[in-house]
Amino acid sequence: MTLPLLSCLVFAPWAGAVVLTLLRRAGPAAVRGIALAFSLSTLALAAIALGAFEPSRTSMQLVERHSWISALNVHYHLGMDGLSLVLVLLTGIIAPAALLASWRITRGIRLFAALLLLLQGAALGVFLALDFFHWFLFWELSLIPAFFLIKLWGGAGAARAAYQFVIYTIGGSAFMLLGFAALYGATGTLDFVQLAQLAADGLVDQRLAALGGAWPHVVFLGVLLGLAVKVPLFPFHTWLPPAYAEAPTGASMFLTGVLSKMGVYGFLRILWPIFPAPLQAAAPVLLWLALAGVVLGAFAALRQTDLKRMVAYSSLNHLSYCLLALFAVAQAAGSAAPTGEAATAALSGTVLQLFNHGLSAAALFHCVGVLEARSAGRRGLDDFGGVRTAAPVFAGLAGITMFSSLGLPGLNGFVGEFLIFRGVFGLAPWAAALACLGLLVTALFLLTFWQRVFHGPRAGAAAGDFSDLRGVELAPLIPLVVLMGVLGVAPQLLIRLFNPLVTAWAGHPVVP
Amino acid sequence: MTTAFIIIAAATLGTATVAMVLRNLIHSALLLIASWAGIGAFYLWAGAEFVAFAQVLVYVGAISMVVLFAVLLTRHSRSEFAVAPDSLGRILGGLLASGATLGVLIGAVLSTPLLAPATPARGITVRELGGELMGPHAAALLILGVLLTVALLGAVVIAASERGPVPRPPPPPVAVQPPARRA
Amino acid sequence: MNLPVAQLWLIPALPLLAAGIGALTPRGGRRLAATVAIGALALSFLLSVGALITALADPAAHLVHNFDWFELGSGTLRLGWVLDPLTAFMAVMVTFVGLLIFIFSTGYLRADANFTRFFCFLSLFAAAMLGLVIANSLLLLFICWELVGLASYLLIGFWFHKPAAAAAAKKAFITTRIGDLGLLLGMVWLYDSTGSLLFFDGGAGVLEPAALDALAAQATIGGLAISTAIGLLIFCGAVGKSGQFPLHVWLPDAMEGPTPVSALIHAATMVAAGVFLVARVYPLMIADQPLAHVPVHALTVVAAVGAVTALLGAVIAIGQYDIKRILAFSTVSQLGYMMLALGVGSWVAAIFHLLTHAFFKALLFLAAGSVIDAAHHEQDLRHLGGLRGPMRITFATFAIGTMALAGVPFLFSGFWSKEGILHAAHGWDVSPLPLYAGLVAVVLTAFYMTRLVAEVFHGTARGEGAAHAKESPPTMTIPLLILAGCAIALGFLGTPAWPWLQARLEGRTEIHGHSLLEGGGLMALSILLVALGIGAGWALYGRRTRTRAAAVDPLAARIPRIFSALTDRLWFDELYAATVGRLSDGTARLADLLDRHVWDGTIRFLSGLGLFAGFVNRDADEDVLNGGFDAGSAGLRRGGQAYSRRQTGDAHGYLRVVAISFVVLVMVIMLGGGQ
Amino acid sequence: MSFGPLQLCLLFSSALFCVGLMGALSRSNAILVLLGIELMLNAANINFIAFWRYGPEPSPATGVIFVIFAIAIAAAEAAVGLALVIAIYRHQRNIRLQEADTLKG
Repeated sequence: MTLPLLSCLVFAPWAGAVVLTLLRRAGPAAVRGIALAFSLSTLALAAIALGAFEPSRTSMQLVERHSWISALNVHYHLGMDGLSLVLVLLTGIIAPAALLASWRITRGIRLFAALLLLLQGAALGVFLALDFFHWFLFWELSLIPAFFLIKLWGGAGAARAAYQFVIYTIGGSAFMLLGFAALYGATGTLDFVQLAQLAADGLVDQRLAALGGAWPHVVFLGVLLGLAVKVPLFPFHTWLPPAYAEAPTGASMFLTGVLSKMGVYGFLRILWPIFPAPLQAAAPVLLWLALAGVVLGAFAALRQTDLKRMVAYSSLNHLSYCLLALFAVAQAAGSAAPTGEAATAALSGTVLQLFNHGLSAAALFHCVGVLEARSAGRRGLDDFGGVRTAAPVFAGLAGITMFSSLGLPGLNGFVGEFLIFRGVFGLAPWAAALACLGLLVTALFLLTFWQRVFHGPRAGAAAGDFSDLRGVELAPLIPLVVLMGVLGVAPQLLIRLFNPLVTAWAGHPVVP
Repeated sequence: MTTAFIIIAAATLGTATVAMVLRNLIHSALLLIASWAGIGAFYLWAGAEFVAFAQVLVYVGAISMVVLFAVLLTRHSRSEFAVAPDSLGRILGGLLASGATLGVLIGAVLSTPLLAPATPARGITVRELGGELMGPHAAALLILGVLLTVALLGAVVIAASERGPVPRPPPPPVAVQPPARRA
Repeated sequence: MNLPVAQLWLIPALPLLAAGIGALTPRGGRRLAATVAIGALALSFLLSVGALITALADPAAHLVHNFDWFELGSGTLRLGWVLDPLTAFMAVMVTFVGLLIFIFSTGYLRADANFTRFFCFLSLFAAAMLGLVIANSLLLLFICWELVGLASYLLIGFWFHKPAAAAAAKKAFITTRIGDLGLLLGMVWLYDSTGSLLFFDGGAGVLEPAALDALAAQATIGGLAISTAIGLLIFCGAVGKSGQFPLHVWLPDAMEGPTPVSALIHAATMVAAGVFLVARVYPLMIADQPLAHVPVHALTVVAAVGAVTALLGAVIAIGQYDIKRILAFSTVSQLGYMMLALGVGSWVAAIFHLLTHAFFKALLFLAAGSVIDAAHHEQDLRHLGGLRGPMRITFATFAIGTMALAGVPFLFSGFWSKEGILHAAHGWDVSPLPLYAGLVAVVLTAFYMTRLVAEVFHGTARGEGAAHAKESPPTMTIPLLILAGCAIALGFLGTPAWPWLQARLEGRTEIHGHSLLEGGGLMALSILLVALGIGAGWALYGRRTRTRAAAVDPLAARIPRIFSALTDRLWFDELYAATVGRLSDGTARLADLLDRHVWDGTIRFLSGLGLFAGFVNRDADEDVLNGGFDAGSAGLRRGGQAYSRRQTGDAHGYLRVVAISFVVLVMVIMLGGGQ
Repeated sequence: MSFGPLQLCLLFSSALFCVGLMGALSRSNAILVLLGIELMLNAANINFIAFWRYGPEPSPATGVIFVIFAIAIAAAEAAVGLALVIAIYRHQRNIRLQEADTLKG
């Protein structure tokens, strides 16, 4: 029997959390070291998985499948394909970075690190689980540590934001649970692979229709709602700005870098393969919503004066590109026009954008966190000025991050956005044209941020003693910035992992 | 056969009832021991010899001792074995509730058609019982062992008198030498 | 000395390397940073010359080297570079002008604390610009296009502690990005229609007949051919980058950057990239020419925009007081000329003018920089004056640049290239308007340049800075002299009598010259107009020079309202602020309001409904979701208190309840026929 | 109406259960309450044995095993319960159950 690599991946962070819980006497330095080691385990194990992974195979790999609750036909089923691998790698990068960004936290560092590790394990579980039963467990478990991270270490409005975040997402998940309960009643299985196969044979719709009445719609809408809240899809996003803004920096980084990807992952792994026909029917409306997220998200960001809220809205804007591409592909799936190339480009762009947004948004949150740390928690657009004079290295790295976020060619953000635009244009040209507005406004608000905070004479919190980045503050930023540059020049490094997969999806949109 | 049962039942119930009514705790405890012995006799009558032995060992032998110790440990003076009379309301409530329970239980038993088997099940030998316990029920037996250990430890911890940390003797007075002044 | 096309990447790679080294050089390493940057660019220049020799060996060929960038579906996305005379001339021009400006910068920025960073950004710009020039893929071109935009942003905002510089940098980036989005859309459309973005790919490229025929054959919205629509979208990018009307507003503001930057980026190279882009995709732009049913040809739009811009820039330049802004509007106007030339069908005339303009405009900016540096950063011509005496070299070179720009006949390169454009416009059979616009602009150009020279160099010094001005050091004057030489000499490569450059650009090896007397009427007219402009300028400004800074401008005295409108740049900025700016602000406000109240409110309303159904709650005042949540917990707490009152702690009571419940349960089962 | 041995046993256990219940409900002395509960447990054991022996589907050993486990657990319960009684006594100097109501709401 070989090593159950994926189980190790999922449970190593949790083991770290348990270890931290047991070590009551450990000092802060030891706690940080242990937490970082367990957090880095994901990256190490993902590297091993990368070695064992064959990109050319489009089916699930490194599968672990054991009977768990035979009475309910529930299996412990883990598996990895290109999409999962990319997101696992992202988690492996963002989680240690988030921990490093929280290095200076002194209050309750042990609990903080343990919660962050719990969150990491739950996110990995979501990306690797292939049975709804424990997938949903991981999905919901991710909320609990996030709630406590926001509430206990957050800013002034943290309690309210945390409650809103949890209630909103649990509300969405409840509908999803209802949907899956009905789906289980109709098909008798909760295994994603089996469900996708059934859907490919057209049996899911048939059996749901056998439930009669409005059930097929209820099931689809329930699952859709659960995922839409998580991503979030416009207009289910109102929990996001307060939650991201009030969370402590490390948690914001993880929330936007990894947790926000869970929703899009759910769309790709669940909604699209299992409900292709209803999704196609709903796609025109959803396309408008995603477009609204792109454009109005960017405009709303333009209006914010709280830097964290601004970055939070930019997350909404960037993730809406992914959904835009996805819905455009779903809408065109059944049409006769030869859309294969465009669909491939759109889906490649989506996966790339997931990864790229994780890098740049997490780095942006870290930058705002550094500003906060330097100014006793201020993060208003007008609270700073001339930071570039005071802290040139910080300004340089933050600048690269922002340009990556606004899609400057040569940095990572561009390739994903280009592919999304190329794909969406081939499938829904007017949507691509309107979404351009989002690109423009993104540049506008990020440059406004840059100009007001970094340029001009030194003012506000930057007028006094404002030191440049030191030691551990550089640690999370440098790897992220280096990756931005590398992936901007050589996106092939990442694309090769999922290109065969998305090509297969684009051919006949059924996963896996 | 039935006569033996009726005698056993009557003795058991009688001793139990009286034990529940008496005011003297020591008497109550002794009567209960008799009642438990009666139940042991019932087990013998029913052909469960091993259970009967267990009943006698555990209840008549062990629990009775614990009860007596508890009674002895929880009195104020040497002679105070009698408890204060209980309030009438409580007694009436207890009687009512237990009477009603008895009523529905008897009603339930009588109204249920119970199919008597052709032959009573044969008895079980101690060897067979041992095999059962160490075979299919080995895990439960182990857990039970753990439970008993934990209960024992817990009982000790709960019952042990909480003795605070031994107060330290006050430190010997240190002779403080005033700094020598050089004039 | 030949450079094979496969090694063409070295040309941008060397400055890129220099930029990397410059980024890592500490502030103290000024000499190292400058040496590396200049050395790398000098090598690139030599390589470019080698590339030019290779290209001229067979001017009709497009030598390409394509490679895979990443997998996409079953195929790959390919990039590549191309070597043809257009690329080679541009590369030589960029590296040569760039080299001189680099050398000039070592003198101009000798006192700046961020000297090393300046050379890092300059090298980055040179790398991106050269990458743009050699690109054989619209995608690679777009990538470099954005990177030159980035470098421009960084360099305009080089003195970022000045709020005006920071604002100008942002304005430049955003305004050009508006055009870039058009380019992006055109690019994805092109990709979607042809499946490739390579210009030349052995018959499969987008600029080769197969793809062009397909593009021209299909119609799209409004009866346009796809090639027209794509061409117009690509032209949007050129409009933004080259400061064409209506996106010209960023270019004058970009003068907030250091003067060498204005010379290199905002006069010679980057702003000309739009012209280069249209010239590069020219086969696409003219693909719809044979189609009579198309409502508007792409090139007609180009010509119209170019004509309007040429006129507009020249008109506004008349009313400016800042040396660099006058030159900036002049650049706008000249770029309009180039677009006009492209639009009327003569891309070689446009490229010829691009090349000559690069030299003489760089010369003008550097000479202006020399003046500004000598006059202690005084840029307002009302406070200058009388610099002819102390700054002889600067004056002489500035005068040569002025004459080249104004189109003083025969000796100066600007004359020949401008003649080419006017000639082409004359031959355009769609409309005579571009020709008229060009001719009017000739007068205006001569007029405002004469005004500039008269105000700055003649008369008496009217400010502290000008009074103490001394000639600049040799690091600055030597590049001026070299550029002045080129501003004269370059014209002789493309005279109508011996149009060597035009022939090579068009891929011909033989040269068909013709007598200067052919079309001599037009030439005579334009010479007359130049004389008119110079004469009018001299009459107004040269005969009686300004004596004090506060004196009213002679032209303003005659036409005060028009002149103040020109000084205010015809209120374009105000217009945009009132329309586009307002609209964007309003949309942002709306999006924010929608978010805070409508969407959030809806959700709160729904959750409120749910709570209302659960338990009536009168205290949900502040906001429904959270207030409701609080009230919900309060309700739970009250219920809990009620229940906890039942927790009497009386074990008998509990047991009694259990017993009675048991009795009730059994009775229910028995009486309810539970068996 | 004649009673089979099963009915007899069940009636016996019911009666014993109710005696225990009565004691547990009406006495205020904690030790007696515990003893009442022990009686109720014993009544349940009697039922197990009765069904094992005379039940409709006699089975080899299940009832016996169950009773053995129940006795063991009852022993544990008695030990812990009486220890609690002693702890209560130490705390409030008597063992009147109605006074041990510190946990009331």
